[in-house]
Amino acid sequence: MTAIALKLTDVNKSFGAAHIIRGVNLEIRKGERHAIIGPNGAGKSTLFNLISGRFGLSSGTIELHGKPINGLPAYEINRLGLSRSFQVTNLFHRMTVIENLRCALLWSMGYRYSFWHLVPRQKRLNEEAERLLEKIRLTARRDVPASLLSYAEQRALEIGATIAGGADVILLDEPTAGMSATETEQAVELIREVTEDKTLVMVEHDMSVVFGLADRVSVLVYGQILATDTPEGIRNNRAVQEAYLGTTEAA
Amino acid sequence: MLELITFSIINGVLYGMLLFMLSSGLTLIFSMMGVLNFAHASFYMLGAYFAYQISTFIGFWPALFLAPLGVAVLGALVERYGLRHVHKHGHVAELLFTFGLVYVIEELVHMIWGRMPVDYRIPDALNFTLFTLFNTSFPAYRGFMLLVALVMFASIYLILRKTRIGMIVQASLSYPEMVGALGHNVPRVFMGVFAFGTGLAGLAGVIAGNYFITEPGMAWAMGPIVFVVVVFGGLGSLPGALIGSLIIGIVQTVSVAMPYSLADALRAFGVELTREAALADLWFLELSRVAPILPYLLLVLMLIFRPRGLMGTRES
Amino acid sequence: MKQQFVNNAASSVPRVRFGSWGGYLPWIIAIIVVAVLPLILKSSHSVSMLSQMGIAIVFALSYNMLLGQGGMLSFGHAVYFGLGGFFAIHALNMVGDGRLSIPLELIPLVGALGGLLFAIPFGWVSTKRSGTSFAMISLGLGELVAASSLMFTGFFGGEGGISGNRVTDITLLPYSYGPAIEVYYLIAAWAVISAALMYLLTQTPLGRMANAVRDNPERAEFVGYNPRLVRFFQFSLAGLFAGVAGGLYAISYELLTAENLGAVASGTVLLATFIGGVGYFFGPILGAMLITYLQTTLSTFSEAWILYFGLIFVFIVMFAPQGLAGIIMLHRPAWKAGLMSRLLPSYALAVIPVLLFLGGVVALIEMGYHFRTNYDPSEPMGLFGMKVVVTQVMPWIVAVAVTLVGAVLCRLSFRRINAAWADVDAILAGEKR
Amino acid sequence: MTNKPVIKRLAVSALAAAASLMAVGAQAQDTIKIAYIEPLSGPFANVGDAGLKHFRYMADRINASGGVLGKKIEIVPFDNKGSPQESLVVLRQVIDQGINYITQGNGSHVAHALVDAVDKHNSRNRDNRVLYLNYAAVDPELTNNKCSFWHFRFDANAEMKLAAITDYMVQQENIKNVYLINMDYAHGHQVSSITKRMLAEKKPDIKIAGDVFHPIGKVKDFSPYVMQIKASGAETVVTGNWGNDLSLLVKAGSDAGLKVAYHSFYAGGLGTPSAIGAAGEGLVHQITEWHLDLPTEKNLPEMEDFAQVYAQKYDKLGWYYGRIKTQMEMLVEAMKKANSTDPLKVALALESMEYQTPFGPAIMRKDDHQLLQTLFISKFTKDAKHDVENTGLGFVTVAEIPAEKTALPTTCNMKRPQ
Repeated sequence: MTAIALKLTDVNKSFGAAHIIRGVNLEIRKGERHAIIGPNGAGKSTLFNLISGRFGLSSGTIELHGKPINGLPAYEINRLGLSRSFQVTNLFHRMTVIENLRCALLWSMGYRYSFWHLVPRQKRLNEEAERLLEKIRLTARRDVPASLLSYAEQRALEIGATIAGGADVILLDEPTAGMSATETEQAVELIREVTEDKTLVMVEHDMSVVFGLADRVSVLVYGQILATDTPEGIRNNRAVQEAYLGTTEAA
Repeated sequence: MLELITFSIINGVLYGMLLFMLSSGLTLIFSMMGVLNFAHASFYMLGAYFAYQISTFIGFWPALFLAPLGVAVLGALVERYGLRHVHKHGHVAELLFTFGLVYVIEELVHMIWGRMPVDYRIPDALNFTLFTLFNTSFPAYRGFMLLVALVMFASIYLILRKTRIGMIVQASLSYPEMVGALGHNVPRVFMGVFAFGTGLAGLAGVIAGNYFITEPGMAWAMGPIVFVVVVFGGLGSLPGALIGSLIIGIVQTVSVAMPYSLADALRAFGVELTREAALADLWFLELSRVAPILPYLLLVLMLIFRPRGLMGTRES
Repeated sequence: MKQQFVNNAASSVPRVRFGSWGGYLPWIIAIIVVAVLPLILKSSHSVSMLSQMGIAIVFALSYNMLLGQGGMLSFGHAVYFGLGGFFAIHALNMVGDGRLSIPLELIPLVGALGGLLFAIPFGWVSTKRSGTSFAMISLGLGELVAASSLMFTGFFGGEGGISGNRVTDITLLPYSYGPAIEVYYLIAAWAVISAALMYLLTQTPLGRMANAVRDNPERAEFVGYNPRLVRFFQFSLAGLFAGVAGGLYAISYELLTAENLGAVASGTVLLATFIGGVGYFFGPILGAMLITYLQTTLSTFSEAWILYFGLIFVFIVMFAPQGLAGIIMLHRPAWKAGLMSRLLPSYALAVIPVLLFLGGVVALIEMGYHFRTNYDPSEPMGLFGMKVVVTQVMPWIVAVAVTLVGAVLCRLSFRRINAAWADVDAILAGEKR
Repeated sequence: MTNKPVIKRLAVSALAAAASLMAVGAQAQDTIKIAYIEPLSGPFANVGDAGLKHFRYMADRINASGGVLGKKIEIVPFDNKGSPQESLVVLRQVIDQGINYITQGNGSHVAHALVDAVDKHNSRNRDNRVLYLNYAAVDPELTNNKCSFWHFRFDANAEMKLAAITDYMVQQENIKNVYLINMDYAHGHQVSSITKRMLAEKKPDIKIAGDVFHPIGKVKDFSPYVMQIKASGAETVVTGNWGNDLSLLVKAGSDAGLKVAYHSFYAGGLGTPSAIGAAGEGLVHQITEWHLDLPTEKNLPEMEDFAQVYAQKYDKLGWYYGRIKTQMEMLVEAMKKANSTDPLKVALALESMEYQTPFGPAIMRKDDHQLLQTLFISKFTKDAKHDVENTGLGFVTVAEIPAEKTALPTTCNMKRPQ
């Protein structure tokens, strides 16, 4: 039985009266590419926020490589090897692209809170940053402040910052939202390449991306997992069609 | 001893109500526009100077109404031609704008009224002894101050709760965008609230100016303590400002009247300390000398453990 | 208040340039200038002004480590300056009566230790919060320390403060540091060293993450950093450098009182740093020099120097929130592209109207002060080399007229400047040759 | 970016603003300048302003009678905001402007900072030394273990004044328990400790009913302190307070109907009498070298005119600092004797000078530079000849202490310049 990277056992979350996540149980296998789909407002982003420690759980447990992480602050979860991107671009908007990438690399390369190392002099750090810059094809925009990038460029930088830390579990929140066809194409190739030996959990609306990338797909509706199956299984699953289209479609 | 306690409490309540008159305007402005008006104590000073100037021509009673009005008009101008312009640069720019205003207003007062204290006296009509308790007389003017403060609290509370304008102000309090969408001219509401808040500070100045001394340094003296009250009471909450002012007013007044130190307390338990003991400064520190730092101690403790303050609705 | 309140400051404060001033050129120039200055400005007044500028620069740069670099608006930074100073002056006295043997040149290190010693506990407490709460805690702590300094007379010396004597016979170099010029060079050396160290700090992982936390504390958490710890270390180091400035103050003035910890000192450094420009490393240096010039030189000629200082500050907050450094750096792209020649004629045209307008305003203010605070207002006063009697109406009419004319001319000439800038922008954007 | 045109349009004016503020040169004349370093703003501005008018009156009188050594005397005011720190900044400006004489008196904490700074400056720059004439800072230390060759004091120190006050208090039968209230700094603490020591020596059965200190210039409402005085049952209050800290204390006392006898240093001038008003009849005492009734008691008509002219032309609060007249006249005398304005020569001429004042001899002691002069304790009463600050009351002498009797031993051994 392959090892479980991420395990959610009856996770609940409510904001005051609104019960958003109603008892989710989910297992993400190590090295697997898992997509989470579902109508707007189903709680996908909330689920990501719970896993990454941005919000606290109302009840239930989340385990990363078998170790409970619910209740830990986000930076400790990140240090344990879980990194996430944001649906709404959430970068160091007044620092340049290369500086964003360098900041994303600092902790994982062991610099911690050092005030005795000179960043421009750290060869390995700068090489790694330049390599990442290559990968996300932003070399031309190296010294441009993040706030001045185009939307797609910002999404690319968002992905770059997420994978920079070398985390083995990557959470991507709608990475290709708002991208053109060609940009989506490039993004999917990038995601495939960088998550080669990693575990990927992705929230996505673009079904072509989901079916192109995901090994398995879970459908989240009204805060509950409706079904978890291979992309094919989900495509033909009656309950999923009902939830999505509301009526039984003539097969 | 009983006499000392009762009068300390009365004076404490009085000082607290004065602090409330000053801080209520600030709480209103902050909750409304998210701006901590550093120059609030300067408008309090202007209220005192306007009252002095008006009362030399047409007496104290007209000044009681005209001076706060004058300060309110000035506040509206400051908001219209200053704060509104700075609004787009963010809250820090607004706060720094009011911080710069403190220097400008103080120097303008130097220029217009001079560096010396001005002779702004309590009107004769109120210059008598209201009552005498334990052979200590309580001047009528202090009663008048208490009365004005209570009337002010009641009127603000009613306006906010009962009237339509109050409702708009309350609404703009939490969702300015929505109120704007509903067609209310939010910038004008902001200007109105800023003018009303500074007018309240002006009124406090009119009342306190002749009780204390009206001199250019009075803004710096009251400035920090007002922030303590507002943050301690809870940013954006009027009842919080009232309770906060009373607590700080009483704590400070009562502690000034208590010249006892830790050494005295220990002596009650039979432990005798001499001046040469270790940390002598600490043991022989009378409570009355500690009085000035108590409000700030309360502020820091409150901010650490309960940043919302006593009755604050949300963390700033 | 959806977002941390200070974070909005970030939107009004442009990003910090790293490395763009790369290389050692600026530092070599700084050292030469600092060495040569007292030979040009020889008078004892200038030397004491330059020493004060050195101290103000170190203090403003340490303050910018909080506001410009870390996005933390503090109203109590003078606490670490004052405490550093008190530690230094006590060390000086102990050296004086032989209980300690530290050479005078290293006394600022004692100041640094003092600043750091208090920045750690107070920093731990205040960086728990950010935005307005942080600002209010810093205000509360500042007032707390200033007020309690009057109670613990053992360490703070009460109202009279603690005095010391910098002429001790233990020094590294063969100088007594009695005369002002020797003190100037000591302060200048420390100022250059501290500025260099603070600049290098912006290039370290902590420095970068301080900017990251300033821009977006939440994202910093998701790249593995605890924003509170980043702020805490940055705060402690800022306290250390404020302590150095306090130590230099103790050597220069040989007296520390509760005032050096108080709200006025914290307010002044905030104003100076913001006027200078928090978005650029060299911004606070400009601000510190301007405020010291106003404090020492202008104050001898005009009682209204604080009003000028306030007006300049309000003007900068309203029209140029990036400060003087921002205005200068605004011209850099045009300078690089050699387009300054297009701007200069319109600037030259604007100089006279601006001088007229400012001359009128200054005249009105000076006459107002003379009229109110001088013991005999009718005594003629010197204004721009002329003799003016303020009790007559004529000078006032002239001053108001000059101001109005100046204002109108300014409005006209500024249109010319905008047009010039419009061309430059167009060229820079490549639309027009 | 914010709207560009606004920034650029005003970019120039920001730079031009700095340029146009370049200062206008001050003109130098051939006069003997004396720097007057006192608070001209802040809580004690009125005290500073009154002192300045005293010095201006004396300078005008001296210049009218031909000045000294052919030069005119000019009083140059500097505002130290009552702070030792600001005083050092001001002292730098004074030295930079080439002024060799400074005078100060309000606040012994400022005096200590000035003495310390003047001492160090003079030892480090032999060419332009500074002489410090202290007309009101009464901390005994300044002429004992903190004494300096460059500091001359023209006012009796706190110990000398308290010796006279306690001698007088001991003779009054009705003084049983005394309440001490003082400003929380060196001067206040000395008044408290010296009074306790002297009362214990001279009349041990007098009880100390209270010994309280309050922050300087910050207390606006003294009613809490008045409550304590009432609760302690004391019938006498001894205080070294001055300026607003004395006026507000006494005002709060009369507001609350407090019936106590005040024994103070400074109750006689600068707004305190009008704060006391009629309630102070027969209760308020002060110790000074001058008060308005003195010329009539000693029938010295020329001193009547002296005070008359001052009250009309300079300050309606009236002439208060008798010692400023002695200080300026002795300084002129010393300059004439030394035939120079060099601080060292003038200092050597000034020490051990005996000068005849209208109310008896004034001797400047050589070993501690402390002036000995006749002191008068006076009471605030209706039957005084001259009304003070139109309160309907004035001061009448109740005790006179000749100059040599005010002398006390000194521990000063000053470093004399070579």
